[in-house]
Amino acid sequence: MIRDERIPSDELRRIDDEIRSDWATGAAVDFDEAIRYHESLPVEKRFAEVLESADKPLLQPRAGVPRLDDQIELLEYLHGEGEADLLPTTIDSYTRDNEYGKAQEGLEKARETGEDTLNGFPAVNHGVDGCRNLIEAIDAPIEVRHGTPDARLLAAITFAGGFQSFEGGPISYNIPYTKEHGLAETIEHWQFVDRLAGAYTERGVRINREPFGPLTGTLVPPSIAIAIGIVEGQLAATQGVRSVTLGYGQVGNVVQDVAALRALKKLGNEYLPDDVCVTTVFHEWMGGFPPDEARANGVISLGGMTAAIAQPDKVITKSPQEFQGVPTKEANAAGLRTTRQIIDMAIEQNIDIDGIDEEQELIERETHCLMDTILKHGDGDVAWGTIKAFESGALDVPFAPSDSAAGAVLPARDDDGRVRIFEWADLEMDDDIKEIHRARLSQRAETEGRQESFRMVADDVDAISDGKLIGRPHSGTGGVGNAD
Amino acid sequence: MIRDERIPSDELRRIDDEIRSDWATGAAVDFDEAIRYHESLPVEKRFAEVLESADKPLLQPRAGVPRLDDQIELLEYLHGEGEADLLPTTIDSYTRDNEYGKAQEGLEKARETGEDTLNGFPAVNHGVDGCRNLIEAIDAPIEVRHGTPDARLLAAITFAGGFQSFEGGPISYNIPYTKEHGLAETIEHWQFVDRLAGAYTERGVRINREPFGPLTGTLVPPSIAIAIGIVEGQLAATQGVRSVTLGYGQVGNVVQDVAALRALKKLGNEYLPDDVCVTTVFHEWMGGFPPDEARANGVISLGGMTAAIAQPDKVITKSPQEFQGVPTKEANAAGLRTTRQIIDMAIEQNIDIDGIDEEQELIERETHCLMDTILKHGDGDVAWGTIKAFESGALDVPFAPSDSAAGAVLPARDDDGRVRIFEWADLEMDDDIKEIHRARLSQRAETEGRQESFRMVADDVDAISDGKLIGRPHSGTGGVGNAD
Amino acid sequence: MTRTVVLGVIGSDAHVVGITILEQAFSAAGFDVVNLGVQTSQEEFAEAAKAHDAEAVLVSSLYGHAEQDCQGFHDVLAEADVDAITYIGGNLAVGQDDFEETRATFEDLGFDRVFDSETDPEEAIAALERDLQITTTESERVTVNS
Amino acid sequence: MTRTVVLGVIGSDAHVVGITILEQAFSAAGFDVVNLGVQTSQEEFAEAAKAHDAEAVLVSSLYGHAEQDCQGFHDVLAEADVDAITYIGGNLAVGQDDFEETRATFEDLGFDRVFDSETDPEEAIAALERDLQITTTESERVTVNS
Ligand code: B12
Ligand code: B12
Repeated sequence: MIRDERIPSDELRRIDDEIRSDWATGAAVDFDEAIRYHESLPVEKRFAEVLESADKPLLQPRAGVPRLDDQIELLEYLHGEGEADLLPTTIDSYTRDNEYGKAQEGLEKARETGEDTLNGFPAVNHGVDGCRNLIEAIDAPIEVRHGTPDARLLAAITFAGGFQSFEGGPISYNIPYTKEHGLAETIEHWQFVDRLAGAYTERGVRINREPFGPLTGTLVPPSIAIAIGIVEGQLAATQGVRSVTLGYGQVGNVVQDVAALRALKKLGNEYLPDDVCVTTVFHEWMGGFPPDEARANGVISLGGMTAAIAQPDKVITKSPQEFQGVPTKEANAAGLRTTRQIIDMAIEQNIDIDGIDEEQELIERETHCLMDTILKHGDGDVAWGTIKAFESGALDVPFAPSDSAAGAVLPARDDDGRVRIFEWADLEMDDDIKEIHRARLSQRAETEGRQESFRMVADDVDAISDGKLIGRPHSGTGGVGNAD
Repeated sequence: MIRDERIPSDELRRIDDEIRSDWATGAAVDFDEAIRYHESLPVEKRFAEVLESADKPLLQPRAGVPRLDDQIELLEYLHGEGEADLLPTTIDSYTRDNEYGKAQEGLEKARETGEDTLNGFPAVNHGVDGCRNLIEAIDAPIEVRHGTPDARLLAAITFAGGFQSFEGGPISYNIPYTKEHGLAETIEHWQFVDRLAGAYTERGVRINREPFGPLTGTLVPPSIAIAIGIVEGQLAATQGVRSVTLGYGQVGNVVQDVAALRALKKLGNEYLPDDVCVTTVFHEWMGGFPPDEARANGVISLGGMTAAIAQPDKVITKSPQEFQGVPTKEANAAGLRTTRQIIDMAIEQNIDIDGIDEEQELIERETHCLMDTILKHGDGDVAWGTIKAFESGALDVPFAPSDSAAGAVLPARDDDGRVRIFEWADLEMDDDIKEIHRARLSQRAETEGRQESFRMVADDVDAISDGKLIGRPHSGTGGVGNAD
Repeated sequence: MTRTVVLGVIGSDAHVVGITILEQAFSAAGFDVVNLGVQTSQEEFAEAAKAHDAEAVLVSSLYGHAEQDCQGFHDVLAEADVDAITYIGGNLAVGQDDFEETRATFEDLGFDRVFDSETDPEEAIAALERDLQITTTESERVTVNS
Repeated sequence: MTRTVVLGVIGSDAHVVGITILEQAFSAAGFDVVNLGVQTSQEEFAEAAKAHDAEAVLVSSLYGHAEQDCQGFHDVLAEADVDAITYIGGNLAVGQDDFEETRATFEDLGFDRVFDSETDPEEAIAALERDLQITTTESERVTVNS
């Protein structure tokens, strides 16, 4: 039975040896040599230091292409023309499935044809040296971003390759990203990743770990995202991680987003051990984008505006081409600069919005309910409790494709555009909180003169790509009164 | 001596006959026939009705090209692809100077070469029929936007040509737009324009008049803009105008902008006669733009966000190509859609920011000071008082190129980015208000560790195009503290 | 009489929101929807289509690997004796591609219709109703003739 | 010894903010600036340059009619016996033009240097100091030789 306990050193070594034999490039990993390599890196490439010492939100895009030289060029461009503070390397889908053979084929085809036949950078195939070439070429810290349920080999190679930040976690890279992986299995695999990061940390190389906050990106109620982020932070801390960046994806209501980011920081510090440095990352809208770059810029800017008010430590930007497909480097850089401009214009302003404290308190209470039920399900153990709580449905994620989650909870926006829960299914929550949600949603139903239904949820899913925040029925004008 | 009195009918006719002989197309104007023409227009082309009955901010771009068919195509595009609610016809610079001969040359050259040899639509040269072709082709109301000190012939022709909204005024189209026109002269000329609009109004065709609120577009303190708008509204009302849209240009500080728009509406209703329907228009940032479309989209979006909170009746949008030159129609439409998206996402949200009431009160007190001094200068007459107040410098506009204004008052931003007055020169203002400005500015000077000086003003002029709101010295980090 | 359609996301793609919306829309339009969920293999599509005697197979792909994931798909269907109408939709190419090229690629792979991600579920339903109509009429004609 | 430059906005253009900044920057750099303000005619530029024995004439234009407004400008200067360095800067073309074309157009019209609206005052000051240096050195050389 899996528990939230630190993997013993010999066990760490055993697994490490085992997984490194999964693909040829694994053999090149040498931990002690890797520590020396990290020590040789200049301070401006040390992810945790740069992030934790920043005095305003740092911007980071998403980006990954198959070939090394293209990836270098892309990151140089995003650093130069996009003025990104932190850079990413997004891994391709085959690697995420541990299909290194298919990734190799894709990489070779990419090298032959010059085309991007993979949707990301196959870091395992590039191996330790390939990764180091990338790290050396770019004058900024780089994070590995992926979506891999079993990221053990990817971690072993990219850590040795000089990366100092690694996204994901056993829940956040399972529930939204896969169908058949069990939670017990992903927790075990991520305990290894975290333990490896912890091993580097013990030797003075603080690897930053970032749970993937947005989950399915689609109307995720803040407390669900926060609870899962905290659990992943706790699991990582147990394995020795000391730099944790908790994430949250914009829902589009400014008050709720600011409240959520504040709750995230506060609860993160409350639940995680004192020796963990907790930072936060805000993801610009992760759901469906409008099929129009001009409108997409409006969505991106609302994210920037929210970031200026909430001041998270990091912002992950979107590009105006999000709807269509992987963006060109120009569009990616444009998303960065649009975000930068609105943040820099708004951040020195004193913008205190009413109702943030109240919303934050609600989010905190909800999160406490979820954390309590997790611990209760695990008899005090967060790893076991997470598995059991997902099993019972007491913990759930809307639109989860995974068999490990009920995926039965359904969100909908209230009349102010805040994400509430419409269908609770078995999600654990105090009755008075449920009542608050119910009241807010029935107010909306009344405004719109229709019943709460899946139709409302579907309308909300499409709303932002259709140009609105709330999916009102197309007839009536909804909540907007008649101005004079 | 010019006074704020209604032009008698016979005088109206005399001037009308006179100015219509300035250019051949003037002869085609027939007032009674024009009334019938307006009566034949469908309700969706009636500017005042559409604007005054709207239940959320209507969007309007700027646009004008020399040839009629191109102008039709342009407006159709902005209506269709840009989803503009209201359309503009921006007049060329020769027409603004009453150089109809040069405009004719330019128009003919444009017709021959297909190039845009004028920077707008020469409506006088197109004549009544040309204007009507445009009005008939477009299924939305269209406003004449220009910058003409002596717009009498332009008004006579465009009103007869079916336009129902006309921007400008004796101060707002003089002080920022010309050097040598005296205020007495422009007031007299605009009294005619307003009287003509009033004549249409009496016959049931309510011509909407819109003072140009942004003035020089460059760090104009809200109270100065509001006072001048009110004066122009009063002058127009005296001549029989019953639909007045008071304007204001974004300064970029959200609290100050929202406060200013609320003050504008409140004071407009307070100062203008009850039978005048007062609406408001918000101009997205009118000063220098960043030389980068991505960053420009951030500036535009901050304007949209502000509009969503303040909910003016109309928003004049900018395009991402503002910096470079007259925008392509695609860029113009993009500015509209970016604005639309962020407004529509934010407008249903309850966003109450602290401190708006306080700032609004300050703006109102300042405006009262200015209005009082104007009336005092004119012994109770607003027309005469305006002339005298500008002469004495008690009323002034920053960066005014006109010899009729001292142009001595200098604005600078405070530590929160609100526009304050750094150099008062002879501007009339209560001492305690001056003290508030002084305190705010010295707080900024302290943050930056430098003296208040013209250098600070120059830095603020460039700040937004350089990517920030406040022109901090390039070294120090300014007011942003060290976050943990 | 209800008609059965099989729906799923192919390959290792996990974008589930689109098919959730499609499932609801096709059900509301009177179809029996067998939703296989995300990360469905070619074989799973074929088995389900066979087992439920589906009249249409609706394949969704968002993550940009659709072309690789659909290689040989129609052979697998044929081997399993599935003779259903096949549609594919979503974000079918990596990057900012021209949709007409993409359409041609997937028609060449054997799909009866190809939809981009701006498609409203209603359009796909209308198309399917038309296509099934024609098929039915044709097969009825065949029955009558033989 | 200070050096005099004449500055103004040509034609019926009223964009004053740029020359306000330029005036301040050139003054701070030690030049004597004669600022003619906005809406300055060719003749006014020529008269002022003559009257103040200016070493440079700085023309600004933002509103898009610069090309028309500057036709024959250098003839007017020549007629008034003005032999100053001439710069023009601002937004020199209507619409979204390519700057290299614009530069060529205004060089053909006789301007010594053409600046776009991204120009920092410092760049123009540096250029002018260089140009005046060269002119001075040349004229000194001429003096020495003759
Ligand atoms: C939400 C989202 C996610 C969520 C998905 C959560 C979940 N499990 O569902 C998360 C964050 C986990 C995610 C992950 C990834 N994503 Co994603 N994601 C999106 C996003 C923003 C919205 C998708 C969505 O839900 N839309 C709303 C639904 C209602 O619309 P829809 O999916 O388009 O479906 C409609 C239509 O397409 C159509 N349709 C769809 N299928 C079919 C089939 C038929 C037969 C018919 C008729 C119609 C039809 O009808 C549907 C209903 O209206 C899109 C970009 C966008 N569109 O804005 C990117 C996007 C699809 N993702 C992308 C990528 C690359 C990924 C990742 C590979 C990379 C990464 N960054 O981690 C991973 C993939 C993981 C995996 N194994 O699949 C790319 C795909 C690029 C490409 N094709 O070129 C996109 C376009 C973003 C981008 N611009 O880069 N993603
Ligand atoms: C503020 C503004 C206005 C204000 C001007 C107030 C005033 N009296 O000054 C108002 C609102 C009144 C206005 C009016 C008009 N404007 Co205007 N305006 C602007 C805007 C937004 C900013 C200009 C500015 O002040 N910039 C800040 C200063 C510091 O920068 P600058 O002027 O560029 O000057 C710097 C450099 O260019 C350079 N420079 C300038 N001149 C020179 C000369 C030399 C020798 C050198 C070395 C350097 C140099 O150094 C300066 C200092 O750093 C610009 C667009 C933009 N740039 O964002 C449009 C813009 C210049 N305007 C434009 C137009 C068309 C007009 C109007 C004709 C139309 C209208 N809509 O009414 C009228 C013209 C009226 C008239 N008779 O002149 C266009 C010009 C189009 C073109 N060239 O193709 C622009 C580009 C907007 C657009 N995209 O359409 N405008």
